[in-house]
Amino acid sequence: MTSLIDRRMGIFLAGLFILTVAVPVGNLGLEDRLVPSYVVSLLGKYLCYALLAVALDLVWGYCGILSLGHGAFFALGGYAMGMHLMREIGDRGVYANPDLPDFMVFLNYDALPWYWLGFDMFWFACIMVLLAPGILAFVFGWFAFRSRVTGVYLSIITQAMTYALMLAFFRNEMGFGGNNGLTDFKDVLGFDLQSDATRAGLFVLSALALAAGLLIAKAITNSKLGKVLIAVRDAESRTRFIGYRVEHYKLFVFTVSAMMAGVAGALYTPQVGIINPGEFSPANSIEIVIWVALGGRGTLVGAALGAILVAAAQTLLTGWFPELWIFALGALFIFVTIFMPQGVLGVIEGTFRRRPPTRDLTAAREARP
Amino acid sequence: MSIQLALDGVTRSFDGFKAINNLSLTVEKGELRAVIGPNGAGKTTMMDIITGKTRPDSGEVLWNQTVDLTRIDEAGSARLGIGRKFQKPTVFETQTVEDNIALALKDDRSVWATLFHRRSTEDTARITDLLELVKLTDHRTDMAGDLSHGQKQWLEIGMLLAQDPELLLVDEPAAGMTDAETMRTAELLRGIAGKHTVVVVEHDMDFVRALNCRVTVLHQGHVLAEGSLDHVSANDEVIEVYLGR
Amino acid sequence: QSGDPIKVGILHSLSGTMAISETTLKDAMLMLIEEQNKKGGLLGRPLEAVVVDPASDWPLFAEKARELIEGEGVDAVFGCWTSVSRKSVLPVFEELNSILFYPVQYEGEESQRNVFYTGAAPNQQAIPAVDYLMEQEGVERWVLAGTDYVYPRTTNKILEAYLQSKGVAPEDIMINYTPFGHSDWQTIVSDIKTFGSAGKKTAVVSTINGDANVPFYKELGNQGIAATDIPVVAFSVGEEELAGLDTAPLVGHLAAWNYFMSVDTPENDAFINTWLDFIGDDNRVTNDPMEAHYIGFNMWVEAVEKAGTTDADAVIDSIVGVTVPNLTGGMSEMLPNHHITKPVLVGEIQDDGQFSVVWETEGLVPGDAWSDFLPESAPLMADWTDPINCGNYNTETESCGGVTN
Amino acid sequence: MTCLGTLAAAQSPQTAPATDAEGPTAAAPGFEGLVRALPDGNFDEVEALVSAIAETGDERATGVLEALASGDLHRLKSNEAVVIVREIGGDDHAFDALSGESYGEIPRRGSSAIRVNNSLRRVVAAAVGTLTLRHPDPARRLEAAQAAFRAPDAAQTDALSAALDAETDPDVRTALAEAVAVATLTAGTAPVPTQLDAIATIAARGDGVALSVLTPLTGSDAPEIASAASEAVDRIERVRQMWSAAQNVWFGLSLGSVLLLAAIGLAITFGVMGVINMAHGELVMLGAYTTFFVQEIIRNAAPALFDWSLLIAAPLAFLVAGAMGVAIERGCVRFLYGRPLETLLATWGVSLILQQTVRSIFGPNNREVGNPSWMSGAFEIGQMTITYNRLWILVFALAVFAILLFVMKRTPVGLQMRAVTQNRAMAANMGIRTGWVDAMTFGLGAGIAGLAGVALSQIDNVSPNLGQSYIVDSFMVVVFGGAGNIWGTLAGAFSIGIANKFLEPWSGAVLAKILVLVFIILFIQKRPRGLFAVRGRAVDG
Amino acid sequence: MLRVDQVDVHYGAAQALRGVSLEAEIGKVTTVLGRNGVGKTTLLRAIVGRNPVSGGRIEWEGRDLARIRSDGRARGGIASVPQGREIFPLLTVRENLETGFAVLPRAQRSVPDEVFELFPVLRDMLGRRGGDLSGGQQQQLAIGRAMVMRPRLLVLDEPTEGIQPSIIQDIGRAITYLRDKGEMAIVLVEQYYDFARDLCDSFHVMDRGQIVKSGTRAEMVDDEVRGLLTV
Ligand SMILES: Nc1ncnc2c1ncn2[C@@H]1O[C@H](COP(=O)(O)OP(=O)(O)OP(=O)(O)O)[C@@H](O)[C@H]1O
Ligand SMILES: Nc1ncnc2c1ncn2[C@@H]1O[C@H](COP(=O)(O)OP(=O)(O)OP(=O)(O)O)[C@@H](O)[C@H]1O
Ligand SMILES: NC(N)=O
Ligand SMILES: [Mg+2]
Ligand SMILES: [Mg+2]
Repeated sequence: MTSLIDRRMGIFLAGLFILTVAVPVGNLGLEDRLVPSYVVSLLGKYLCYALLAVALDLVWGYCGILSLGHGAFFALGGYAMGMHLMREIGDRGVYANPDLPDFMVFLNYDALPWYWLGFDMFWFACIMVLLAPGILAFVFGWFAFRSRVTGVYLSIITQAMTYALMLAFFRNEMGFGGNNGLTDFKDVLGFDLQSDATRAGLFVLSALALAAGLLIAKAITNSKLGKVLIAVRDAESRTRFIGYRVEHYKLFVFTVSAMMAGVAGALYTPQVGIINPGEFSPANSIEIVIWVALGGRGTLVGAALGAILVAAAQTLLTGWFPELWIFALGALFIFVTIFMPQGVLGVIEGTFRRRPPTRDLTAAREARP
Repeated sequence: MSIQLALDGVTRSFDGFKAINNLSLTVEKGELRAVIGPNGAGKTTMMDIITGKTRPDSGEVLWNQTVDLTRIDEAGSARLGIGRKFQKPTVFETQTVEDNIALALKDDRSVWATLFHRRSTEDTARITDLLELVKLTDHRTDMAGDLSHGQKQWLEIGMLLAQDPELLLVDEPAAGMTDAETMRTAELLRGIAGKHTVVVVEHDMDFVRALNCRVTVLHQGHVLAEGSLDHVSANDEVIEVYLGR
Repeated sequence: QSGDPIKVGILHSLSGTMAISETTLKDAMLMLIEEQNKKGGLLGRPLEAVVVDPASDWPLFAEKARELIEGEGVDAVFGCWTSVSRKSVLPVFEELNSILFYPVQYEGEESQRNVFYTGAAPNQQAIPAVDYLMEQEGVERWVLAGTDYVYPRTTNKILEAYLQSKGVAPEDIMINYTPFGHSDWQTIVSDIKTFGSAGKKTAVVSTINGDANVPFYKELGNQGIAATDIPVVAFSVGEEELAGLDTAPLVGHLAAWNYFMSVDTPENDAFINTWLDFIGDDNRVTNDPMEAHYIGFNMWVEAVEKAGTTDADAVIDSIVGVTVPNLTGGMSEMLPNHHITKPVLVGEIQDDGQFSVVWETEGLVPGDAWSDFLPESAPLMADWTDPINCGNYNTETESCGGVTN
Repeated sequence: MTCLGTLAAAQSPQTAPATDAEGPTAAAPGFEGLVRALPDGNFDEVEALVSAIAETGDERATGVLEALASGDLHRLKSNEAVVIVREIGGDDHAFDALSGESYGEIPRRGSSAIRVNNSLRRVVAAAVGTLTLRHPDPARRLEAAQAAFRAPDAAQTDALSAALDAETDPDVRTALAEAVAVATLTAGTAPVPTQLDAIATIAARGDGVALSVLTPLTGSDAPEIASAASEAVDRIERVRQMWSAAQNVWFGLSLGSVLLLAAIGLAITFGVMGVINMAHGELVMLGAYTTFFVQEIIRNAAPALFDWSLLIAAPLAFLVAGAMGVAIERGCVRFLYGRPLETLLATWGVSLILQQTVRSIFGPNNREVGNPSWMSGAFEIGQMTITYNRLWILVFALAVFAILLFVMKRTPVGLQMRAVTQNRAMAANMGIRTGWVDAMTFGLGAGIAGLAGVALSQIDNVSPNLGQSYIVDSFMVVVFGGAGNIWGTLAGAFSIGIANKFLEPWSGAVLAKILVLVFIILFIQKRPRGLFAVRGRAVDG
Repeated sequence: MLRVDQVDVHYGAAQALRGVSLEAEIGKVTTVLGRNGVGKTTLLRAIVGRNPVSGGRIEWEGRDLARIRSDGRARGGIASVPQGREIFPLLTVRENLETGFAVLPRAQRSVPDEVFELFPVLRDMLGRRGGDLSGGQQQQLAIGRAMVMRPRLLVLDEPTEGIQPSIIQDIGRAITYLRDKGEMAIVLVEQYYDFARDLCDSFHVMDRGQIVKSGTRAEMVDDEVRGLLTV
């Protein structure tokens, strides 16, 4: 059994650690800020994306479940946190209603809907951050895996799931603020969300969450269960014949992964200041897949790297070449797939060691509709 | 001796074609049984039915005279103690030969158990023994996908043995093996019979002869003849549809 | 002109679903800035546009806003289209104390110190249009059709309250929402037809959003709903949207805006000519949000000149009361509630893709941040001048909304 | 509103009008005076003028009024003449409304149109109607009768009755009879039996218009009339219910045909080849832009060919999108066989680039693609409205489907396509040129996407976002139907379409969409490989 | 005539063939024998163009095959029955057979009668999907499919695997028949020693990627060869 922190993981975590120390220090510690405040939140956002990518890589890279709906879990986590932040606004909203968020006052709600109850308590929101995506994943997975929905069929129904949720959350009747979502947050646990210290704090928390996510994912994939997952990925039916209840294994990782995505969403919301149904859009979920593919599927660290790379490229290019950046991004995707079949990480490591080509055979098998 | 497996009046058709037709068959505990029959006679389908991969249209399949196997899925049958080697070798291609065996080792198959599983020294020893037995020691750390066809056959046999099942369903184990290896396989199976129940499908008559056991001939989804190899080979119909002149 | 350039941020989506509407506004801003530089810049310094692409991604709007203000150091930002993008950037402008000019008609119920709303509030578009239909067309039965998001919902809520206050029975109001980008309108158009065949003059008030309009009007045309039978008045359909349509079957359907390209004034002629020159394509059109940017930009310029600095606080103080010509022949004023005065025009679609104005308000209508037709917001008002200095001042409790502690 | 007069004054401040500014009632001018007064009146005044013009019975009246209604009646800025503007060869030419004399080409903004609004248009239509009730052309008479029906005017009852007596054409007779009936009922002064007859006449129409006439009568003071009317209303409502179910089926089929078109190319690239082609939507978009391009050329070069534009565009769109498909396949997809999931990444990149390229070339806005005349308008079967564009799209979708099915199942190329995608290496060993076949397969799927674009341009936006709005639905249809089965795509598209259209009236469009998605998710539990699943050993190995 | 000359094949870093040479003549059956994993399949795959060779030369009818891809080789008259059958699972039996038409001129596009004579079961199952057939039926289909191509070089990788005894005899007769027609060269990889011995004109025994013994049928000494096949 390989150790939890192999070379690749070690280097990445070390880099993450340096960043975690350097960024807040650069932002807060020095008189003339080396790191502008907005960069702190920006980096924090990247780390949330990275955690989300790790979550997807766990199910896709190791278990062959190509979820095109992981954005939904992320968004649910984000909404759970957003609901708490809305409740924390209290009577500081525009209509000064102590209980109801502004959009509810405006839509003539008399009282909070039952599903908003409890979100005034931080601990409750934290539990919901895990439970909301977790339960959705569990129920969805329970049915889908038991019915042996696999391959593209599974991918497309996960897409249908997030798409349906998007449409539902767009509806004002749902009680989640419709298209505008939840926004205008003031503070969390009494810390002003617009203060630099809170930002730095959230950034550090995101880094810790990413590190924890990576280690948990690594622990899972390193265990015998990880091998079973790979077996499921490569030859699901064969795995059944030696007595593994494939659906239980899938359900386990799918749920764990969804919860991880939920945590990513929960950290994302206060850092970007808004959560809205756009996060449920199928295109968002596809983008997550793209981060993972670009970084290197089935490598965890690569997935995190891919997310950070794409997000950073988007930030930089939209500013540098607002009219051309899409071309650059598109070209990047094409280039990486054709010339870096193992993803960015594969190229970085390829300089040191070669990997067997059989990986491709299995990808072929599992994607055949 | 008690009955390990009993098929009674099993029928299964595909688009109107009866692949298994009112098939009845019993296998005793510890017995070694060879099943032969023409291509398309339904041998593999029969195994599919026993292992829960295919549901019969009608008929009953009883395990130890109590459990109805038609209601149990693949994993369930494996957990009852039914192990299977496939006609077309299927192994976990992106995992090492060693891990393939390790995955098959008899153990608690629950999610939590595998998550917190640590490989014991006995496990390692058993893997080593099995690899030795199937002559894949040299390939221990190779990816299973890189093995040759015959090596995959052996690996599957290794995985089957690792499961330590009560009943072994072995579909064409000798295909693609040299004559010497074929004989060795026969010996191996004979060795484990008794403690385990073994059902073997083969077309190689030398192999079947070497098994020296009761033979069932399937034809068009039902039993055409049953008895010793000499007995069934003397059957005209068996010669006609299967052995050739 | 000399000295460091004054940077102006342009925050409009150039890719993604909103590019269809927002790209033009980016170009309009570039044109306005270029024109201003030709006139010698501002405070003797040149203006420099900083364009970014928030890519129709709402959180990205906030991120880009931050980047513009903190990273690029712009002095004012012109941008956003959808309400959610505006909501997304609001906290950023508040925190970093910068200035945003928002050029699109919206649902109201908001007034923020750092934001200037140069598009129409509901009282500057929806209500006058309904008045027109009631009085000129004798409409008694109403279909309120919209895309399912906050602007249509709010507008329809206000209209529903307003219509009922005018004695329209609830069963004479049909409300219908569709998803973004809805493209199969067969059922709804046929429902409208049925609803309209009850013997009372019926009209459709459409708050259907951008992309969904083309298939909607195509279906209207093909199912033969003529404007003379059931007129449709739209609040989000302008020249730009019509450019994608064969308007012949749609002649007579209406839109309410504060500006139409067809308005015959010297200012508008000059604006159109400059625009066509700038963009180098004689077939391009102008539209209402462009005019809003025109007004907003000129107000900002004047306020900066008045204040003698681009400093946000100074400009926020000096801009209230600034009056600049709009393109329809009047003078628009920035009000203390950060909305502006605008004329309301009702236009009928022509077969050349333009609107012909059939009605307009007598004077300019001041934008109302808080609707008088919604019970919760009726007592609220916004006034960013002393002594009130509040975006949601409750005239009953005489306190400033959120800040009770 | 009180501001109308002010507005009119404000809008025409240029010069004093040629005739009396106080309006037409001040003097009693003849036809010419009335026409000259048109530009200066406010809407109410112009309505009065229109009626007066009609009453003169002048033979030029119809032409002038029709020009007024269509917005072609202008006043020249140069000499203030009232003119009719006609477009000749792309330029505006003015002709005097009274003399017919030509003023030649006029510059942009050289004239101002006399403004009309909807209520004025209705008045004009009614006025023109009375003028044309005796027109020699039965089609014009029919129009006139229908116009009279739509704008019932008790004062016209006699004129209509007279026209009815003289009428010989049966269709026009029916229309006239209905017009008389509705005028009678509007007046409400006729004896009860006459009114009951009128109710019967209207009820015989049995449609929504009849309802709209009869419903108000159910509250009539006269009990016989009220009961006759409500009886008729009930009867009509019952019949309408059946028709509305039929209408829903039609809407469903029509939505299904759009889904089918959008998805069917994907049934090849994704269903058969297993390439997750995220650029599929953009290929559809290319087809739509090809249509736009063709129409643009036709508009400028040969407007007479406009009705042929789609027939010209279809093969071109197939070629353009197909060529792009071949380029995508040769340029990137072919390096990715064996790892098809990564095609998602590459084709996503392609889709971004295509979208932005189109945005750069054609601009981000919607482009106008017109319906040819044979695709405009609607006809009625009973009480179902069937629009021509939807009908042709359905026919087109089925035709494309049939051709595709034939190619895939009945031609050697189709066989090779399937063989290659099932086992590329073995296919090569069988002597099949896999590279060529791959390119052709992908090109075929792409070309069909282009054809879909031609059809979609008729009902939807032609903008760079066009493709994005169909991609999710397309994948859904292919998978729901059962990937790899072209029949499945057909069945999937139509069942989703019909389900959607039956839910929509009941739940609203948003909820209907959500319910359909939930239904798909649940359905897949029941049939994990879609509606037309390929089953058996062949798939689960 | 096929000439394999000093061919090396690598899988990544591992070498699977080392300087393998053999010849196969028209009208002759050349067999290759060897234990599991010695490189037999690798050799055949190199001949049909599935594995790139890293050294040496393969020549068919005087032409170097190095630059010719699989489909070109097939059109040059090379047909193969691969190990593992490689039936197109979703094509029907008929369609599987018809994939062989790709190399034929239009006039010759028919399934030769001998295919159905040899494997009557295929005629009964023309409409069934290839993937649904039993293992042995698939093997028969794979051989039939190669025969449709009317090849001049037929490469068979363990063609008797999974086939019932009576049909093995038929296959043997068929191979003899095809050889005796004198139109094709046949390369046969077999583990079934008696079968190989009865058919072959010449034999090669492989071990660890090399040919360790070759000769004509007459030179084939049972015990010696069998010895090489056991460990
Ligand atoms: N899913 C299916 N659809 C159609 N026919 C099937 C299916 N599965 C099996 N068959 C048919 O059922 C028959 C029995 O197949 P089976 O694989 O059980 O034969 P077998 O006895 O194992 O033959 P072999 O010795 O060749 O392996 C065959 O004729 C096969 O074509
Ligand atoms: N794709 C591959 N990648 C790496 N090594 C491979 C690959 N395929 C085969 N090998 C190795 O090459 C060697 C030769 O394999 P090959 O398949 O040619 O054997 P074979 O003689 O045909 O055996 P069998 O009788 O079992 O079919 C084996 O040791 C095998 O492990
Ligand atoms: N504010 C709008 N139109 O979204
Ligand atoms: Mg079998
Ligand atoms: Mg081999």
